[in-house]
Amino acid sequence: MSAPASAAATELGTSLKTSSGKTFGRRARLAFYNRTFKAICVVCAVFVCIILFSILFLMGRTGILTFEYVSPMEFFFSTEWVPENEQYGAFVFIFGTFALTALTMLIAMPISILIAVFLAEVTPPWLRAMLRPVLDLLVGIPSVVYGFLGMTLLIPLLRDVTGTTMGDGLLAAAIVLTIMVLPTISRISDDAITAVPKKYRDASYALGGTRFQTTFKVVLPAARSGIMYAGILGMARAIGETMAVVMVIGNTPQLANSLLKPTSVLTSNIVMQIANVPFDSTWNYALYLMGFLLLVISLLMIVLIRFMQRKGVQR
Amino acid sequence: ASKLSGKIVINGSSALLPLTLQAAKEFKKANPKVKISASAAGSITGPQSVRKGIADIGAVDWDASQDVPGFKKFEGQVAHKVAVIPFAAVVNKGVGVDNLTTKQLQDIFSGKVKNWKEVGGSDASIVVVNRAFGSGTRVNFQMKALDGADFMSKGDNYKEVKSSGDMKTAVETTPNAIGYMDLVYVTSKMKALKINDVAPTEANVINGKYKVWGYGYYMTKGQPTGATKAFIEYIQSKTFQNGSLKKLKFIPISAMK
Amino acid sequence: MQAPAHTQALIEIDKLNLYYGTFHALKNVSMEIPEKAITAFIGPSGCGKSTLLRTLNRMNDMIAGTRIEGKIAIGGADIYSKEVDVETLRKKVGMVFQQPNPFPKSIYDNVAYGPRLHGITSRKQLDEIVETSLRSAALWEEVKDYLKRSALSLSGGQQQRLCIARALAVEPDVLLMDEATSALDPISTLKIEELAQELKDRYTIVMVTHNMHQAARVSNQTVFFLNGEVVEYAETEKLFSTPRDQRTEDYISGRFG
Amino acid sequence: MQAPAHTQALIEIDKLNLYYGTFHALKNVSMEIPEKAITAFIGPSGCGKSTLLRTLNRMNDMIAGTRIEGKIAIGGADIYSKEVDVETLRKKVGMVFQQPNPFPKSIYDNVAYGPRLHGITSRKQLDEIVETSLRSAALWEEVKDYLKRSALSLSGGQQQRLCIARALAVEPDVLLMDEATSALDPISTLKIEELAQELKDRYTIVMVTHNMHQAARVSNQTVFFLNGEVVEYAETEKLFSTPRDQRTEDYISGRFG
Amino acid sequence: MSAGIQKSPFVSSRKSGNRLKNNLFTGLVWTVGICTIIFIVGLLFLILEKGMPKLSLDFLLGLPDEIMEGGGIGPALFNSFYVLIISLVISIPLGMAAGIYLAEFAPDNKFIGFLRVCVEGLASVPSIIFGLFGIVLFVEAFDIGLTIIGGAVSLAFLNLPVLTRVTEEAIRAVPQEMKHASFALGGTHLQTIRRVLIPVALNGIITGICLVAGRAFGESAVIILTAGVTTSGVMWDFNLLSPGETLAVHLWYVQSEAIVPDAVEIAEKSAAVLVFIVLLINLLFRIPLWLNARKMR
Ligand SMILES: Nc1ncnc2c1ncn2[C@@H]1O[C@H](COP(=O)(O)OP(=O)(O)OP(=O)(O)O)[C@@H](O)[C@H]1O
Ligand SMILES: Nc1ncnc2c1ncn2[C@@H]1O[C@H](COP(=O)(O)OP(=O)(O)OP(=O)(O)O)[C@@H](O)[C@H]1O
Ligand SMILES: [Mg+2]
Ligand SMILES: [Mg+2]
Ligand SMILES: O=P([O-])([O-])[O-]
Repeated sequence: MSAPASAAATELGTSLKTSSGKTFGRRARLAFYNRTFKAICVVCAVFVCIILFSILFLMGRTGILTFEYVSPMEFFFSTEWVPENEQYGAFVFIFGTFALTALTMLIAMPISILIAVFLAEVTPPWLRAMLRPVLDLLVGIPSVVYGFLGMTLLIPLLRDVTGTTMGDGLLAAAIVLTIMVLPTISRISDDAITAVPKKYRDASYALGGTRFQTTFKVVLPAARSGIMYAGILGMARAIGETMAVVMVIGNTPQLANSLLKPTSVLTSNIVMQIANVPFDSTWNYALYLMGFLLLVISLLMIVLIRFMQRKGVQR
Repeated sequence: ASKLSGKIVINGSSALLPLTLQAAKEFKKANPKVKISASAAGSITGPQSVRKGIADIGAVDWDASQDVPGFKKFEGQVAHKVAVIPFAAVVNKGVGVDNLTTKQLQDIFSGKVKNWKEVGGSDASIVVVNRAFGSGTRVNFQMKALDGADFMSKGDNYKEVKSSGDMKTAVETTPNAIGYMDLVYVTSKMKALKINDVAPTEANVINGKYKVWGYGYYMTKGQPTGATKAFIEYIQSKTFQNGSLKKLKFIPISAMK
Repeated sequence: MQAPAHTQALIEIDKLNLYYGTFHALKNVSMEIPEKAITAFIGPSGCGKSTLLRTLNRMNDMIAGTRIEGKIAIGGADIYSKEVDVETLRKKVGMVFQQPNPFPKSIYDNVAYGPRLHGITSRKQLDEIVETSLRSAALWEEVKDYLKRSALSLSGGQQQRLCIARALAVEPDVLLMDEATSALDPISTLKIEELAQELKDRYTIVMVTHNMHQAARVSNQTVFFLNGEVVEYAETEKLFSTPRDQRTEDYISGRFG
Repeated sequence: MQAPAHTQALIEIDKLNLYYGTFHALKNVSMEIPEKAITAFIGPSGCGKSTLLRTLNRMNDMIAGTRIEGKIAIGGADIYSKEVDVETLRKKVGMVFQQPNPFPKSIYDNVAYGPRLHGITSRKQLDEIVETSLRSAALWEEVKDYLKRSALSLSGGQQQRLCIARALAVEPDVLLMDEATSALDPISTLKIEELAQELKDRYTIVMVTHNMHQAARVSNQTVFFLNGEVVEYAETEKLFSTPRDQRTEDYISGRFG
Repeated sequence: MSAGIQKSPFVSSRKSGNRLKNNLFTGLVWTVGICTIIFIVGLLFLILEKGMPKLSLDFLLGLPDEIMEGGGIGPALFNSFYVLIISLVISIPLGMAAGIYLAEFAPDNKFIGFLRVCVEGLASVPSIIFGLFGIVLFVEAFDIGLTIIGGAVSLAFLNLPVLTRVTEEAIRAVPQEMKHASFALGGTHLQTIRRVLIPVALNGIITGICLVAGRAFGESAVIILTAGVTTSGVMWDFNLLSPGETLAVHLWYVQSEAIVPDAVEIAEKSAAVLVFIVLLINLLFRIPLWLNARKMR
């Protein structure tokens, strides 16, 4: 069926094969680079995993020893944290961590998204170019400075406004954390919103949509996955932040049934105590277990957010 | 310069850190080949790091070769006194009380007394600021000012702080607050209390009237050798004790009988 | 240049100049666009067809650095005057773009988007609008059972008809189509051309097209642009059979460039 | 079905089946594509034209879940065999996409991208390639003073011509064009068609088009697809004047669908 | 004139609804935006105002002092840069390569999805735990004591997860057409990544690097545990095994334990220097973006 191929065609055919052609050296080199690069990427990814799992292992290995002395029931559900008396109930901290994270996200998300909308949709370009680096700057302010400002400015302010005697507690911590995660969430959301194709906006404006409608009905839903991811990173930062939280939360192991009552969360309790307890004590094991738990909790929250997101898309 | 060389790692109490840093600076000037790195987390970290072999000297605010409340002794470690540290109970400037008895202090820090008017002040809730468990300052204060009585651990007007600096800030900025700290940290923005009518002054410590003080220790694994030994000798020397140590407002060990 | 004697003019453009920064994109454009008829804009790439189209519903407001001189009146009202509400203008002057751009929502939500913007919330009313609009856009039969499916799962031709349905759902008076069929296969194109023919009884349609056959087939009036200027505008038959300008003739006979 | 008696075959496709997951997109396709000629693929939307085109330079390797059976040989070499270097294949078999997809780089860098990939770094040589390619794509005159400007600032039509220039810059033997002119105005289209006519003396061209006039005007051989099958392939004149299959006749006379 | 449309048909009849909401929304966004600007400027002013005027070269380059007033931050400042640069040199290539793997090479299966969640989770691990990990690794396993290299590597680990995920997201956001265009020209995967994907994704990646660099510069817990609270006491000590107190640690130390009379002033000045330098770092990382944008004129 096939007609005999011309000389040029045959030459083309043979040049396709790796083992021929005068550019062979270069092609082989490129192919080698390509393979090497992929291998490097794999190695790096594996390396990141190794760090991840070593940390999990480090915390898990020590943490699990807790259960030789303390029943899981007590650890997870008791509110009595008096290690001097061999009472290791971590419920207060677990609850505090959830409450603090939720409260922080509740304050930080709307504000961050508005800032992101401000940056991506509303501001003139020159202001945008100035604001982005300045916002990033907030990340670089050391947590001790935030903590110090929280202690010396925010808490007295809260005391004056609310009339409590102390002012330390979840609210103060959530406000400080909000400021700390604001740039992370708003800058990444900003990028996500900017990446929404212009054609969606055009379509909405052409139908007579106002900016408000276009932003809320088209742009934000289209950027949802990026905003969610910004939220996750922000939340991760909020969960893991220690130095500033420790200075404003009060560090008292009691259940936070009020926003203005000194309490404690997993991270703050870990930093307060981990340098001050004997290495081979149940107390130390319990602190490691709390570190492990922290990671588990943030993984759970991330999975939950992703799950909600996926459900959102299906509709 | 001396021929001494080697590496000294110091870890432990943060309250002794300024002292260690200053001594290290001077020691390195005389012995440029010696490397000294210091870090601080909490007193207990000192002897623990020594035991693990990751530090040569463990700075600690109590004698870790003996049992103290909450902590077992560390076998095989030698304690070297390096300084005398006085402690003071302090209150916010606005508190109208100047003097408390040991009993009153115990009641306040255990949460039995909740209002300043019960100890002679105005009608206001007492805010208790405490150091976290494991702090050398806390161990000393508990042993010497509270006679070993327990602290409270919960309460609406109770909080714990992580360092002397945080304690300072908290007492300065919180109305009706009470706390305690090394005498050297006391500033003019707070008030140091008399305890049992004795003012916390250096003179009262030396003449034995003021009881709330302790030694700062360096722990080593067995008897120290080489650079470590030389460093400890330097810090205990008259030159350092009567020079820089005094300037840092610690009290030389030789002053105590 | 002279307007073709046709029906009443709905849109009057008078000495319009448009600048993108310093670039003079539309030069002294004047024309009248008749009501309930199809007007086609033709001309080589970059001659300003899309630009003029966008001035009619003020979509160019959103392009920074755009400056406009001259006047555009729709139904006698100057659409660049202060008192004009841009959203209402855009509701009355619908637009379909070159690339189909359905929202990443369901088919139903795409069509209902416009009516919802303008305050219609009743489910029944929306259902009705969605059905009517999809029928008008000749898409109803194909999608009526999949209204909840993502609009992005439709083929290109279906997506474009969906965009037309979406534009019709807000009941515009004018429909602007910017090369709305250039991304489509002949069958979809044919459907959309037929659709345009039907719609012109009720709407005023302005379409930009690259396809001269399409302009000849579909439109009542044709405007030929070159470098931002109107070279010729006339009834379609006249323009294609006896063009007055040499450049027009060159262009439509493909001898151009 | 029978191959048109024509010149020598450069590309031989033999019993090709392609599946997207479980979807059977190409069904038992066999054909020969002659060297130095233009072959047009026509057929309704979704019939598999783009899919077949992509198999020719193995761009479908990148679509997960694609499975291929059968054989494609170019110049006698089985392009799906192990020893074929995919990058060389793609260099020799250039492609222009339906949507203009310039990189967000300058015009110059867009065209120079391919040559740089393949190791040309000399500025002079690159300048030359850029100019020649842009001239070939009928874009040089319009952009020669703005070579440093972003390619994204060009109009859609210009962008597509830029993409053609970019493909020509690596000097392919075969040029695949997937509805490459559907976004162009008639003049640019004409230019590209003329260009294709010129290029076919040196290149083998395969073009997908929706425009039957284009296929009739430009191509030497035309293949008509329906639902993933080749219904008819023949010399263009023959196919358009005396189609053998009823479905072909329906389609080209616009009576289809 | 047309009879179908009355005079001035575009003055909205529903004056209240949409317009009002839109104006409220625009107002709200502007308010939040301006409040943010005021807040940030206020915060910066608060931090810079106290410290900035008192800054001197002596302070920036001088050695710290435990007893006398007038100590400097020279070695700590130097260490800050040194540690930051080393940690970035380690974490940027590692994080980007891992991100590229996840975005470009990784199969789309459950395990990789799980991994992605894990990497995000790792971003939430408190820095102190990375510090403990650093101790286990460098002080206990390698037995090199408290060193600059130990601190820098631990810091790099801390930043890896964020960098990895930011890179992955940025590269995923690059339109497929770009990738296809490059492949169709015969580009290898590596060439495509290097010449198209990374340049196009650069904006997002730089955002990530800025966030991470700022955090690294201000981080104290990790450094205290792995690099110590001392410096070697001399300026320009490049030895990787020297103790590596950074400026943020010095700030923490001065604020929480130091006895020097001018501790408050040193803290204020250090904070000002830190913030100022973070600003500089931000600008520095943006230069490639600006150049890029300029080239596109
Ligand atoms: N936002 C803009 N900024 C600057 N110049 C622009 C802008 N949009 C278009 N132009 C320029 O204005 C001229 C007219 O553009 P327009 O898009 O109206 O052309 P067109 O006739 O629609 O072309 P095509 O048929 O390719 O779509 C072109 O030269 C284009 O480069
Ligand atoms: N990545 C994919 N995964 C699954 N199905 C696909 C994919 N790409 C294309 N298809 C399906 O394969 C069939 C052929 O698609 P193809 O893009 O080749 O059509 P086409 O002839 O080029 O159509 P058009 O003229 O609209 O471009 C279509 O039914 C399409 O839905
Ligand atoms: Mg246009
Ligand atoms: Mg196709
Ligand atoms: O010296 P401290 O343990 O109280 O910090």
